[in-house]
Amino acid sequence: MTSDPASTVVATREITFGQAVREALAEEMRRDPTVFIIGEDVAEAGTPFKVLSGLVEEFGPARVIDSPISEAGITGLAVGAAMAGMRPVVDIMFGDFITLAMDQIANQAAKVHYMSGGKLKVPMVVRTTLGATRRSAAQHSQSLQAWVSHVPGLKVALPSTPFDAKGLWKTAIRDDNPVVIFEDKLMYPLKGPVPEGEYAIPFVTIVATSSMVQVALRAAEMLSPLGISAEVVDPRTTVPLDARALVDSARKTSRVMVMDEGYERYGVTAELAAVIAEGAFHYLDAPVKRLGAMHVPVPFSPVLEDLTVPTPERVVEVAKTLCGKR
Amino acid sequence: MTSDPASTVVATREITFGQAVREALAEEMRRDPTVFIIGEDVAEAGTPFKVLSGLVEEFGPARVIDSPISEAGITGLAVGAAMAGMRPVVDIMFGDFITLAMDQIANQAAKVHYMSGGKLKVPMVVRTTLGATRRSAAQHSQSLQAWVSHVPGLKVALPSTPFDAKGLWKTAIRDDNPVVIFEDKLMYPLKGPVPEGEYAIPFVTIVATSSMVQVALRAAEMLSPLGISAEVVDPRTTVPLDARALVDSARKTSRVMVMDEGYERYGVTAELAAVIAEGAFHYLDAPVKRLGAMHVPVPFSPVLEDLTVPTPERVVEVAKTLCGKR
Amino acid sequence: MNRDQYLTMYAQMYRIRVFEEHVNELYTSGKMPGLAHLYIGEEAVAVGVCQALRPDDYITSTHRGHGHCLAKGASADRMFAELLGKAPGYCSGKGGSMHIADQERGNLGANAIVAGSTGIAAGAAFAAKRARSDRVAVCFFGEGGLGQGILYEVMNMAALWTLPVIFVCENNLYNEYTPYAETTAGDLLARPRAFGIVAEETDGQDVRAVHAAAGRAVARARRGEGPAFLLCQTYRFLGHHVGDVNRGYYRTKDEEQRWRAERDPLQILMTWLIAERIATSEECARVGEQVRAEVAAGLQFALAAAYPDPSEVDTHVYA
Amino acid sequence: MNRDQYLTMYAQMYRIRVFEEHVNELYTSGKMPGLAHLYIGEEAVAVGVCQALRPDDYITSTHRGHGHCLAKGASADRMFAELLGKAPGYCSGKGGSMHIADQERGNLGANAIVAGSTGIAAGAAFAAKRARSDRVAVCFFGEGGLGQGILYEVMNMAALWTLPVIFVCENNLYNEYTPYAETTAGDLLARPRAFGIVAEETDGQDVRAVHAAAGRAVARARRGEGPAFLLCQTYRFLGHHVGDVNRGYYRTKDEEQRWRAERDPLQILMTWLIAERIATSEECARVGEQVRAEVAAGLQFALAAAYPDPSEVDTHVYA
Ligand SMILES: Cc1ncc(C[n+]2csc(CCOP(=O)(O)OP(=O)(O)O)c2C)c(N)n1
Ligand SMILES: Cc1ncc(C[n+]2csc(CCOP(=O)(O)OP(=O)(O)O)c2C)c(N)n1
Ligand SMILES: [Mg+2]
Ligand SMILES: [Mg+2]
Repeated sequence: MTSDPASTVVATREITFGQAVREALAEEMRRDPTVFIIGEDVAEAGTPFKVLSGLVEEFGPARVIDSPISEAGITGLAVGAAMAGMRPVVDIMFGDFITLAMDQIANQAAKVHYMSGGKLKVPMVVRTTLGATRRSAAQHSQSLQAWVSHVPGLKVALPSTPFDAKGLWKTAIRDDNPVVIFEDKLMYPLKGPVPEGEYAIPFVTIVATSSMVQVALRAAEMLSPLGISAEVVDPRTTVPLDARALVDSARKTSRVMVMDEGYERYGVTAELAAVIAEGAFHYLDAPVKRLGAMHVPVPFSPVLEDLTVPTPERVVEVAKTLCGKR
Repeated sequence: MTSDPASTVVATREITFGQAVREALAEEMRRDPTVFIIGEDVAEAGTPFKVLSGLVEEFGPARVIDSPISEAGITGLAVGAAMAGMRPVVDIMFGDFITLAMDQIANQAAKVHYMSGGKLKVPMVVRTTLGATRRSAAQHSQSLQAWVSHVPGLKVALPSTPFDAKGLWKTAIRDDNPVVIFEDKLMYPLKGPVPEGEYAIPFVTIVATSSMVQVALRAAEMLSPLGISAEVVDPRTTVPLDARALVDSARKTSRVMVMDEGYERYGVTAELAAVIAEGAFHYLDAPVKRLGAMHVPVPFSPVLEDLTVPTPERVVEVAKTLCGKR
Repeated sequence: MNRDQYLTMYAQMYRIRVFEEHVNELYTSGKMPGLAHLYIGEEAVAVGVCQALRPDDYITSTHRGHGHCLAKGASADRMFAELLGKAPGYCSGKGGSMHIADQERGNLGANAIVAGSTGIAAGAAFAAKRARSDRVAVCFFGEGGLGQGILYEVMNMAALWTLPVIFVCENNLYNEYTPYAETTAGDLLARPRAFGIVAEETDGQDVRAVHAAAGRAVARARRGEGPAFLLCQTYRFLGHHVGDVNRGYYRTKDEEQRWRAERDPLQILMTWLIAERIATSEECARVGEQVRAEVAAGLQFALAAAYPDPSEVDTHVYA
Repeated sequence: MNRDQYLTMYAQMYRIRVFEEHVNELYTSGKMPGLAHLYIGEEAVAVGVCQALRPDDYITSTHRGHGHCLAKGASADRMFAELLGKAPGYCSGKGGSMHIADQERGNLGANAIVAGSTGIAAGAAFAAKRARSDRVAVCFFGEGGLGQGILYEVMNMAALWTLPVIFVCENNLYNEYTPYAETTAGDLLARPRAFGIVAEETDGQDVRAVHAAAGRAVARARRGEGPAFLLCQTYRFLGHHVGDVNRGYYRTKDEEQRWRAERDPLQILMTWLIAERIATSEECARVGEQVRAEVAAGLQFALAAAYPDPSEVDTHVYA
């Protein structure tokens, strides 16, 4: 579940994150007739975020299927179709709604291969969203990647750039396992490849996922004039996890901060921090700092909502503290 | 959400874990007519584990209600009844089945108080199980406490002794928030109070939850003749978390190991390890070791299943490594 | 029904209409955060049902919940405040459009999960029954909610335990951008009936018809005869939410025009009131003006109100 | 139906009966890990339905799944091996009683989540339809599954998209230890019919009746006419699972005795075969003996088989 630049892309074009997702799906659907998409308002509407616009025109309503509002049912149907040889993509409109499909995701899709002693396979992708600050309040703003990352048998991808989105999507569809892909709702218009900061000896590692990578990169820019060089590491998939990359950077910089938009407690940052603390124990100058969403249901009021998620300013503060610069 | 020995109990009787749960429920139902129990086979059958036997005889079928097999529905019904002034206890037969009720638990019960600006309350308890090694395979053996611990608005209790079970249950029913209580299926016949090891300067802290406390205590006994004194710390609730107790012990012993039967990755142990690593950073002699369930769906075959959960022997090995005794 | 009651219904429908027009305007002019799902066109359902309820009866509502909230007696000022994320809002700005609750009037809250409150409504009915009161609970939901399994789990229990809950299905023909016929098989009324729940279809544009049907269902429930299901045929005049402006790909302008011209619930009631000489068109206009002024004042209040203090962000997570 | 087919049905039912008797014995004598839910008494349902299927048709099954698995063609030896957690088991010992799958014969697996496989069966039917094959999928589930919302979500889609899936509801009168009438409101057949699914009730103790009804449903589905629902009235002769021995608190000995004496599916078929002079009682007995020997040999094979190597514990987590 990695997207290796060298092997997959010639690319200089700039496209948006949303276009990258659509392109990946379109290419895979052209290549493989067993790929289909099922979800609410995925066809003519192309999803509320318009990410899938145009697909039903090319592939028809038999392969881009508007479903009833039945998250559990469509996920179950996809599991069965996958077991019978297809490669379904299930669109769960908001990440908050995976709550309704957790039995089918965690008890069925994730376990079929193991429980059957390797005989049956469930090659399917669950596509959903994460992220707050759209003023959508507590039931439309969650980042529940920790739940699925916790369940053996699932792979979990959190692309943070158009480049990775396309690569991870194509890899996920071809994967023989159930893969859950979270897309930050605010990233769809994001353009271009990840900017590469100029070379410098880094003093702090910022591990970040999904749209938090953008926040980390902005923070890194702000830290540079303060004499702090930050290395931003994006694991891209939480399962499997490239622990080596995280630990290597931690050993190099000795100061690490981990960001993910899920609730901070019992979340993804806990695992990443634990992995780093274990792998780089003798190299660390300070405890690994975690930065997740505040442990509250996402509030509606803008003045409150913005307090709940990590911002570049918060990251800069934390990085300064980590480096003993107050 | 703590059960303070001094204030609640005179006690020298020995009762089982199962009896403790039943007693707590019976006492609270006598005290408060708004408490009721709803779940599958909770009445005449008294649940498959017979934990609730006798309650329907005392309180009648209007307060101990056999429900259809509708985990989402009964949880939703309980949320509404709680909002309208009752104190429901929802029995979800196996922890694996909370997958079916996650929307009602995480999007409704957990968020109502906050979303209503504090106007509405959801005083309810969700009772369910955790734990493997009953040869029940992948869909009846999970320990999903990390999921609910991850969601703000929920409290989560994992009693490990009859003493705590009764205290935590009574506290939970009186709590004005939704509380999820996990009981290890293997602990029901467990008798008596937690044995207290003789005083010694501890060299290693073992933080453990639920039935893992028993495993930790057995390991501590085995470690003692090896010249390693272990202090077993049981947080009892993951939410709220008594971080101070964990950190204090870690600062004292400098070597810490954290156990929980949930899957190890992205699980409860990650959070506990991260909290300790941060709070006792300068005191630790070695990275915090985590011990959770192996990251596989729980296999059926006994020879395989027993490999997936922490055993006293595993704990002893890890403790020896932590203490540099190989 | 007497003249006052008819005029109250008219005023309530008018109040919803004007409130929603302001919301649309707030959004269009960039003054409202987030989104809102407007109830314009469906006013007769909420008002017809809620006029058959007592203040102490419960309702649960949906993402398209402003109408239910106002119909159950909430006032426009604190609703606007909530929609703007302001401190005096019904939920102190923490809930917003999709989570407005008004405990004092029995509104247990809008819900942003489709069919997410079906269990909650049944639970409130359960509590009412256990308390030996004769309160009832109404569960409003869109026809899209027929896709959610929990509805069937709950209907089964409501029937088994004769709970005083009334399921009000607002069939406005669309699940977001998809015609309901593409997502809904068989005969809608047969679904509740399969569980032994009495079910009735009614014209959701005719507030008198809705009110009569709701009255029958509520009376049964109060008498302890159990749940009922009301299928209200209606139409949303505007988009799925305020931002859904170009709707050509899922429905025609012509269809919208027909509903607006021929099936406007306000027009239908007013025409009838005048024809029956219960009220004159001037009297109706006067009611309209009063409501309009009150709602406008409510909006001014909300615009001027303060945001919550930042320290509010982590209060009320736990009770 | 010719004589051979009848005798095959008899042999299949007998095979299930003997298999389950062995399982009970294994458990009672402490040789089997975990639990098992026995199918004794319900054999006619699985056999009647599966005899109407082709080897390449799909089934999904339940926690009470041994009968479905055998009826679809699995052999006793590898099934016993699975129940004992041995390496040659159908799932290499990783699934056990509640998760037996037999991919080669289209058995997509038993499922320990009540109604957990309704979506899976519909999905397999969806795949069959998309592949333009005429394969069908059968979803077995107990009447307790009627409590789960996903069933209704799936029936709606099956009807909407005319999927070749047949829902076979095994009504054995109990959800574990609770009589189904206490948990199930209204008219059972009205539930699928509300979605436009043809539904039929049949005597689940009469394998010929089940087979005929299943034949009709399968033929319709193969012709592309969509889903069907079969309500099979049946009874489990033993406990909910092997450990459920004292059943007095939820059903009477008398009731059990009546079903065993008057409604045993094996007896019913045998009596008919003899009365119609299709087979003699000696021929039936001979079939029984052969099956008995084969199953006993299967058990010996499984008892002697090796456990999986410990290194197997973390293989097959990912494909
Ligand atoms: C469980 C769930 N799935 C999907 C959504 C996204 N969504 C919001 S409104 C809506 C359509 C609802 O249609 P309907 O129930 O008919 O109500 P209407 O909007 O027409 O009033 C959808 C799919 C959601 N909020 N909850
Ligand atoms: C979702 C879920 N809830 C509860 C259970 C526990 N359970 C196992 S079998 C059973 C009763 C099933 O009754 P029914 O569907 O009629 O099947 P039967 O056992 O009678 O064959 C229950 C409640 C489960 N396995 N899955
Ligand atoms: Mg609608
Ligand atoms: Mg049954």
